[in-house]
Amino acid sequence: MRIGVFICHCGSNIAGTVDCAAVAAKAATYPDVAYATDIMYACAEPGQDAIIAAIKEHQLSGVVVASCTPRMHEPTFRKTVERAGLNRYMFEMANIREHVSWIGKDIEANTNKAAELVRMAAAKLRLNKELKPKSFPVTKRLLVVGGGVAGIQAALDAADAGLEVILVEKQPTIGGKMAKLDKTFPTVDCSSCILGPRMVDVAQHPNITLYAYSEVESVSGYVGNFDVKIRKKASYVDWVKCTGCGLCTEKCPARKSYDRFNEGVGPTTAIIIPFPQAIPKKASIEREHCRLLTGGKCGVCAKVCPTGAINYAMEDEIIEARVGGIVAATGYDLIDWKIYEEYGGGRYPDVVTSLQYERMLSASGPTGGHIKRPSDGVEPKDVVFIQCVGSRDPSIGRPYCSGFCCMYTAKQAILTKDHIPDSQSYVFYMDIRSPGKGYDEFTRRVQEEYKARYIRGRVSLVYPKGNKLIVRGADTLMGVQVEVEADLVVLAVGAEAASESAKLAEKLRISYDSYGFFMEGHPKLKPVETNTAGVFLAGACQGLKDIPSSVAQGSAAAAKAIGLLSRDMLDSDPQIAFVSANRCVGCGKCIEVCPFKAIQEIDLRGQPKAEVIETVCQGCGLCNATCPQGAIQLSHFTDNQILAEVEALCRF
Amino acid sequence: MSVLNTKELRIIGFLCNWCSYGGADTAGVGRFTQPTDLRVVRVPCSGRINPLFILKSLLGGADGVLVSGCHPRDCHYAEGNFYARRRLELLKGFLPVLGIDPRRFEYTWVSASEGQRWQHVVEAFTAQIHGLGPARGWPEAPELEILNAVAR
Amino acid sequence: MSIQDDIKAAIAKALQDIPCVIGWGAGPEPLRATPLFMRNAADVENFTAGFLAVNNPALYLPSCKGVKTALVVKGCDARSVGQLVAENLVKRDELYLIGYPCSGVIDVDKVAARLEGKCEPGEVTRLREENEDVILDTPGGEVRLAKKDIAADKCARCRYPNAESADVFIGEKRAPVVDQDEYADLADFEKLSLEERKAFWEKELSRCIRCYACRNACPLCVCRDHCVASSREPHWLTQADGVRDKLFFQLIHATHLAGRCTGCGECERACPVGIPVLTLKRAFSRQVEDMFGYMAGIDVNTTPPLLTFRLEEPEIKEREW
Amino acid sequence: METVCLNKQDNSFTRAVEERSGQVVSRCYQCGNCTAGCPMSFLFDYPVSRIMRLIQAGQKETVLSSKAIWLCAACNTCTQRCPNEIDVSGVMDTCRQMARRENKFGVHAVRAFVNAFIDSVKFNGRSHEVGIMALYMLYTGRFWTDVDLAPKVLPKGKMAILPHRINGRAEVAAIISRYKQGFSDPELVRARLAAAGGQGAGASAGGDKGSRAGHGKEAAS
Amino acid sequence: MSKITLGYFPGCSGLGTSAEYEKSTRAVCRELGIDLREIPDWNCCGSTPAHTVDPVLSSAFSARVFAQGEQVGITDVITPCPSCLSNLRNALRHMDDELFAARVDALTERPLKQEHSIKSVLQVIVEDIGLDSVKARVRKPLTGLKAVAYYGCLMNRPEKVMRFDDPENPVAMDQVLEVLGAEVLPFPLKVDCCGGSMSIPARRSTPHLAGKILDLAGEMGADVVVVACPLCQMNLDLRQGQSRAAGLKYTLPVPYFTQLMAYAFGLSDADTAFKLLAEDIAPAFTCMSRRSDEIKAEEARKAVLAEEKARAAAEKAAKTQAGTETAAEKQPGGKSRANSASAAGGAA
Repeated sequence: MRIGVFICHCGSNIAGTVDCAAVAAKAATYPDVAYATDIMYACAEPGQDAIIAAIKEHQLSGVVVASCTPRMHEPTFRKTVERAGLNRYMFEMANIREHVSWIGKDIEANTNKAAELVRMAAAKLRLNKELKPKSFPVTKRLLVVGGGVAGIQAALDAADAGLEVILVEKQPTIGGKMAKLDKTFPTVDCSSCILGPRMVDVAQHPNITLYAYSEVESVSGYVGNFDVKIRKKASYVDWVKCTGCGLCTEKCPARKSYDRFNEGVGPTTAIIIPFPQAIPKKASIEREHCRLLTGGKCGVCAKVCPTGAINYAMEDEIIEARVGGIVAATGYDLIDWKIYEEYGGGRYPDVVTSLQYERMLSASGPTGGHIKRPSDGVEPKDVVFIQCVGSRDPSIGRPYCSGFCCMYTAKQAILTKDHIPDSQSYVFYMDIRSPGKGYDEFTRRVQEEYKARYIRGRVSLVYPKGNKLIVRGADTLMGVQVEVEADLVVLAVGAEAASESAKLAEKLRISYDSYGFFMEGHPKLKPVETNTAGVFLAGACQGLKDIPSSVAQGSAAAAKAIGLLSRDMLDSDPQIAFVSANRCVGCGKCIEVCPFKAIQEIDLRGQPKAEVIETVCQGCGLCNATCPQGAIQLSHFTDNQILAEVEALCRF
Repeated sequence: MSVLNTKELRIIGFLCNWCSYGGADTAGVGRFTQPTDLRVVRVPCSGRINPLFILKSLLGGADGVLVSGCHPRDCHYAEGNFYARRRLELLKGFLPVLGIDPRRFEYTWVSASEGQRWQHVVEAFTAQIHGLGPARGWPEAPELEILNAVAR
Repeated sequence: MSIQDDIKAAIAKALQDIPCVIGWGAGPEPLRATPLFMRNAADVENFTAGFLAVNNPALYLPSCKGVKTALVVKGCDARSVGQLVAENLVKRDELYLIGYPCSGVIDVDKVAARLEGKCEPGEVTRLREENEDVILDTPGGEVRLAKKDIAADKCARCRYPNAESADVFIGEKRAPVVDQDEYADLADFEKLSLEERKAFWEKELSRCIRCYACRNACPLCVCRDHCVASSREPHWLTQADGVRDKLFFQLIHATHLAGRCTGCGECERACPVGIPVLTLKRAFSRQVEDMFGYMAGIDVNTTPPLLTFRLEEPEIKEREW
Repeated sequence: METVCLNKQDNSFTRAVEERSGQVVSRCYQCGNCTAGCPMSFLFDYPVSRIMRLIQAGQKETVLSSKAIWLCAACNTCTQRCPNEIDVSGVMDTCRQMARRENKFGVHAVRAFVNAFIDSVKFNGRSHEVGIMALYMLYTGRFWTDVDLAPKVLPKGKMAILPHRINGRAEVAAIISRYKQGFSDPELVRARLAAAGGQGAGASAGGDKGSRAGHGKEAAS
Repeated sequence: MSKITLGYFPGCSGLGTSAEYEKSTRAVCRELGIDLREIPDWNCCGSTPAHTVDPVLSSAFSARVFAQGEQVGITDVITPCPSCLSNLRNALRHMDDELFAARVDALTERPLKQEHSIKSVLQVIVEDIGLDSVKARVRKPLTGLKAVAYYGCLMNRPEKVMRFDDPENPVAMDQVLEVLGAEVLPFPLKVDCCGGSMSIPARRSTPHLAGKILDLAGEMGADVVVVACPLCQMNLDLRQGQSRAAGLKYTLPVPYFTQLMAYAFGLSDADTAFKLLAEDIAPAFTCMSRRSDEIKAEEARKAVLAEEKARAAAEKAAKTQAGTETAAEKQPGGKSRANSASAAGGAA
């Protein structure tokens, strides 16, 4: 093999603390190195051209570039060597910037270290093999998981682009959290007025199949061809027959059921249509509350239903589908605010969450849009808002800012004044976070025009005294303790990843962070991709965001999916495992551990052998580390290649 | 090229590409100064690491070996680090039987965003290895001893 | 020896529909029995069990794959079989196991030590068992030795004297010798300092002749012809004749057996130069037991610990950084 | 108010507080939760959240001369509520200890009470309420402190006029005197530990196995 | 009942201002089968002043206490006083650090050889003895007594050190009082600070803090404020006059929970030691018995009504199902009136 080595200065980024020429001179003495030089900017056009020229001039068969991290420019240089006629895998990088020049100032030590890293790279390169991808056909259908505003946007964009879309929503209606909101900031326009038409579009789009009250049961397969099972939960109502007339919900005698859509503000019935604009507008029975399903006696809804749609014997149904790509848009849940005993949430009826307050504000909510104290139905005058309940709190493992609470609290303070002109709002805040178009102006308006009193500090205790709630807190700007006698306390509860998001992540084989938010492929450059090819993210499931950002990400995820599924064939990554059948004893340990079910047992002349399903293998190499006889090897990271790197260090 | 002027000891790191290698990059981008002893072998996943790589390194003259992967539950490949945790923990417990101080081998989890944590890990581990001093080598075949001497 | 006859009867019965039964027969000298492959009634006559039935017949199983095979097994042999079944290396329904209560097996090296100065083990002309003793006829007259003094080390810590998984069990089950393996041998070894341990292995391994008898005797070394020790792809081991490479082979063997080794001790018995190679494997076994509560070869339905994981590992105390 | 020159910020003070208290004061993001719940805040010259900020800014003089650190009741409410898991109460305790070392007593009465208490323990081995009050009045000159309470307790025999002295009071007094002589100085003790147990630490093979058992039973579980 | 033996650290105030706590605690423990072995020649834990000086000094006082216990084989200790508990517990926690322990040893010159534990009397009663055992001993239930439980700061805080009950909304004392028969009002200021030892050097704190607690308790209609801490008790009870002088409208007795236990167990006046309280408890008991009578009368009225109803139902059943045995009679011994009534109704 004839290896060429290029030591990049990266301007002064590397050359400032590494003697690049000395490294190149040292590299020239390594086995199989035919050419070594230093170069100002390897990644710039002149640098790439110089590499191509050197490959041709010195008949190089492999290239080492010592520069920045391979996570940055490995793809760049692979293309460079490819342009010079080499296979793209006949290339190695030594990271002498992030791992050397940027973390130490000792030039002697850095130069020595850089030279050793180059030695490792060259030693590995000597064992590199040419690898070629394979291609396979693509299923042009998209699965969108989650029917909130992000999922709706992704589904509509993809469907408009001509893709078939399957939209799966856990609740009986799409709309997500946005459908529960009364108004939106900073325009204070009606939430259901802007979301409603989009929901109707979903229902009417010829390319969209909607499975509401359904969940993803399992996912197998790989990019281009995922096999998905969807569990359609038993709603006990035949939705083909149901017209959404609502007669059943009027007659149902189980009138003390928990109202999920209205966040428990007031009770509802066991058979429900969540709200008037629900899509699909179909009734469903919540099993745990239904008298017939739990106690065996009742049957009122079946009696009154004009179309005979009620079916108490209904069971969950599994639907199977093959899709080419998946968009996860599972949104968020509120943090459990009841753990803050000092605020009395859950103990004192007049301490409510922001989302409950939203339902109290909404004209379609259980109070008909009239703000009333849950305890006695009286209109409150002094309303205290406590921000950051559950946000920015490392002690409960939620150190992050939920992002939208400052804004919705300001909106709720404005709406409070609109509803009750002689009311006074008090907002306890830590910092006001309002970056966004018109956002900061909005938080000023609430203070200047609506005269909400903003108190910079936290609340220590809320307790009832008489028919008031005493709110004890601090105003840190004044440096004093303050107390407010409140009629109603609204907790601006922070958000966390939806409760079952981890389960879905495991089904989709995508990673999630310690809070349960799905991990994007790259925090800057791949914000909607995941590290599992063909799975994209939209909305708050990736990280908390407000409505416009969720919509934007929905569109972005759709664009990525459309791009992927616009192709007829896909290439598979060749850095995957391969089996030498003659060494394999068919023990199946690799099959046992493979996280992707990418290895199958085959019969080779009567002997069981392992075989890698090339399009499924993700290239983790767990099988390689598991196989005792080393019969299964990970291409580009074989035992011998890693051993060569170890040897390059240990021998010298 | 022997280890630099005896200032450095030979420390080999096996880092998963997705989290810890990224974390080391993040530390570099943040200019978090670190000791220079560590040499990093990049592998796709901590699950790729055969404990024998570590034994090979330690028998081959490494003074310390550091393995770092994604935090449990954050594995890019979903499960690799869970397997690694079992294998590496067993290995660590095994080293004393060979007369190798178990502190010469550590494994940990560093995510791609934890540049500062990576700096801390490298500093702490390097200090630990320097505290233990150079490892005593294992006898090689006589002919190799000569060859190595020549190579040096 | 009614048990012996009963076993023979069971073997004869098994041979009615199984082509081959593996057990033990008289060996070349009175102290040694040898593996016996029985195919007919005449073969069965040569069968012997008991104190001399040292070899682990599970060793032959992977090469019998696809053919229904019967084995006569001691408790420890049955564990090896169990582990092979657990790892899907042999199929349980292709096996027929004849178990009997084992009261320990001979360690010829210990006999040699006892005879030191009197005669060589090879000069013993006859061995008789008498309750807890054996009587040896030697050129210098009869020598009586207590079985427990010349039994293999593993027998003193035997937890499973009965092949619990046998399809047919001949005789009365015996109580385990110990309830819990305290790994006293390891504790003794660990009285050495780290330096002394390293020196110990350097000295021991310097005798190694790389004959791989340890590997060939191991019933769980299923790679056989594909052992990484003799491959260049992957190329883990050089042919160099230093302690480092010799030790590294033992480490390969030990790590490959981590969580799989049943402690049958055949590797150590097979070693012609007496290197205590089982110690390395037992060091792993102790940890596997402590950490995962797993003992190889006991429960064929439990996934071996290194082929699975738990999201939280309560027994793994990761170090804080 | 004086201008604080930030270039001259005394980081050594911040470090000293962090080291002695074991708390990372820089974690404080000034949410104000500690101040909000502080029962003594109404007597403070600086609210507790501001004390935390002053420590972050290295304002040693202001912190150690403050009244607040002496008026803290050590009720732990701040510690309980701190979202960043800072033991704020412990930080206040540390500041008090440091102030005492520097002979700074923002509230003389508290110092007098502390001294009266310790002296009582030194004399008797136990604290003796009447004795403490007597000493306290002596140290402060506040001779009418709580005399209104006397009629409520004395007739009921609740306050012993004479102290309960323990046999081991010399031993207790010796603890206090050894403390005053600097026997518990960390550097001194560390040096002695190193001299005594140097070889034991590194050589033990198991590495982490030989760590000594904790004193608290709960701590071990 | 099986007896348990535990080391006992009374704390200095038990010899003085909290004599009633000390007496009643010993009496209650005796009744519940807790054998208290007092640590011989124990010394003061140093209270708040010691750790104001130095945590090492404070821990050294505690360490001597444990060393005294160790000498006679005591390693599991309980104490009624939360302040002592906090000091002793913190000392153990700090001494897990090797250097810290060595510094303490340098002061005591008596290194601890064993592991020790320290718990509050309340915790032992709730967790080890159990509420059922407490309930079984009640002879004079506190029916009709409206109580609020006040825990103070130190019993449950800091959470990670004390590891007992909820740090924001503790319920252990509430539960004890409930099994004694009292009506326990949900008191929001359970863990608000009373000012602690600051009441001496900073007198103004008492009416401001203790006064606020008493005020809310009074407003909620409590007869008593029940406590578990000598310092709290002093601030709420002994200094109640100071709060009243500053405007407090109520007069509230502030007994220790152990005193009420002793009372409910039917123990002697010497054991309840109510007379040592500054604020007389008699008015509270007067309210209690008046309310208890009302409750009894109401119950009796309900019982009569229920019986009438049951009888009517039974008659009706007998009429409609004449000749056949009614199911109600076959019910295995109706446990309560309500039970048999519903059974009869079911048969109808």
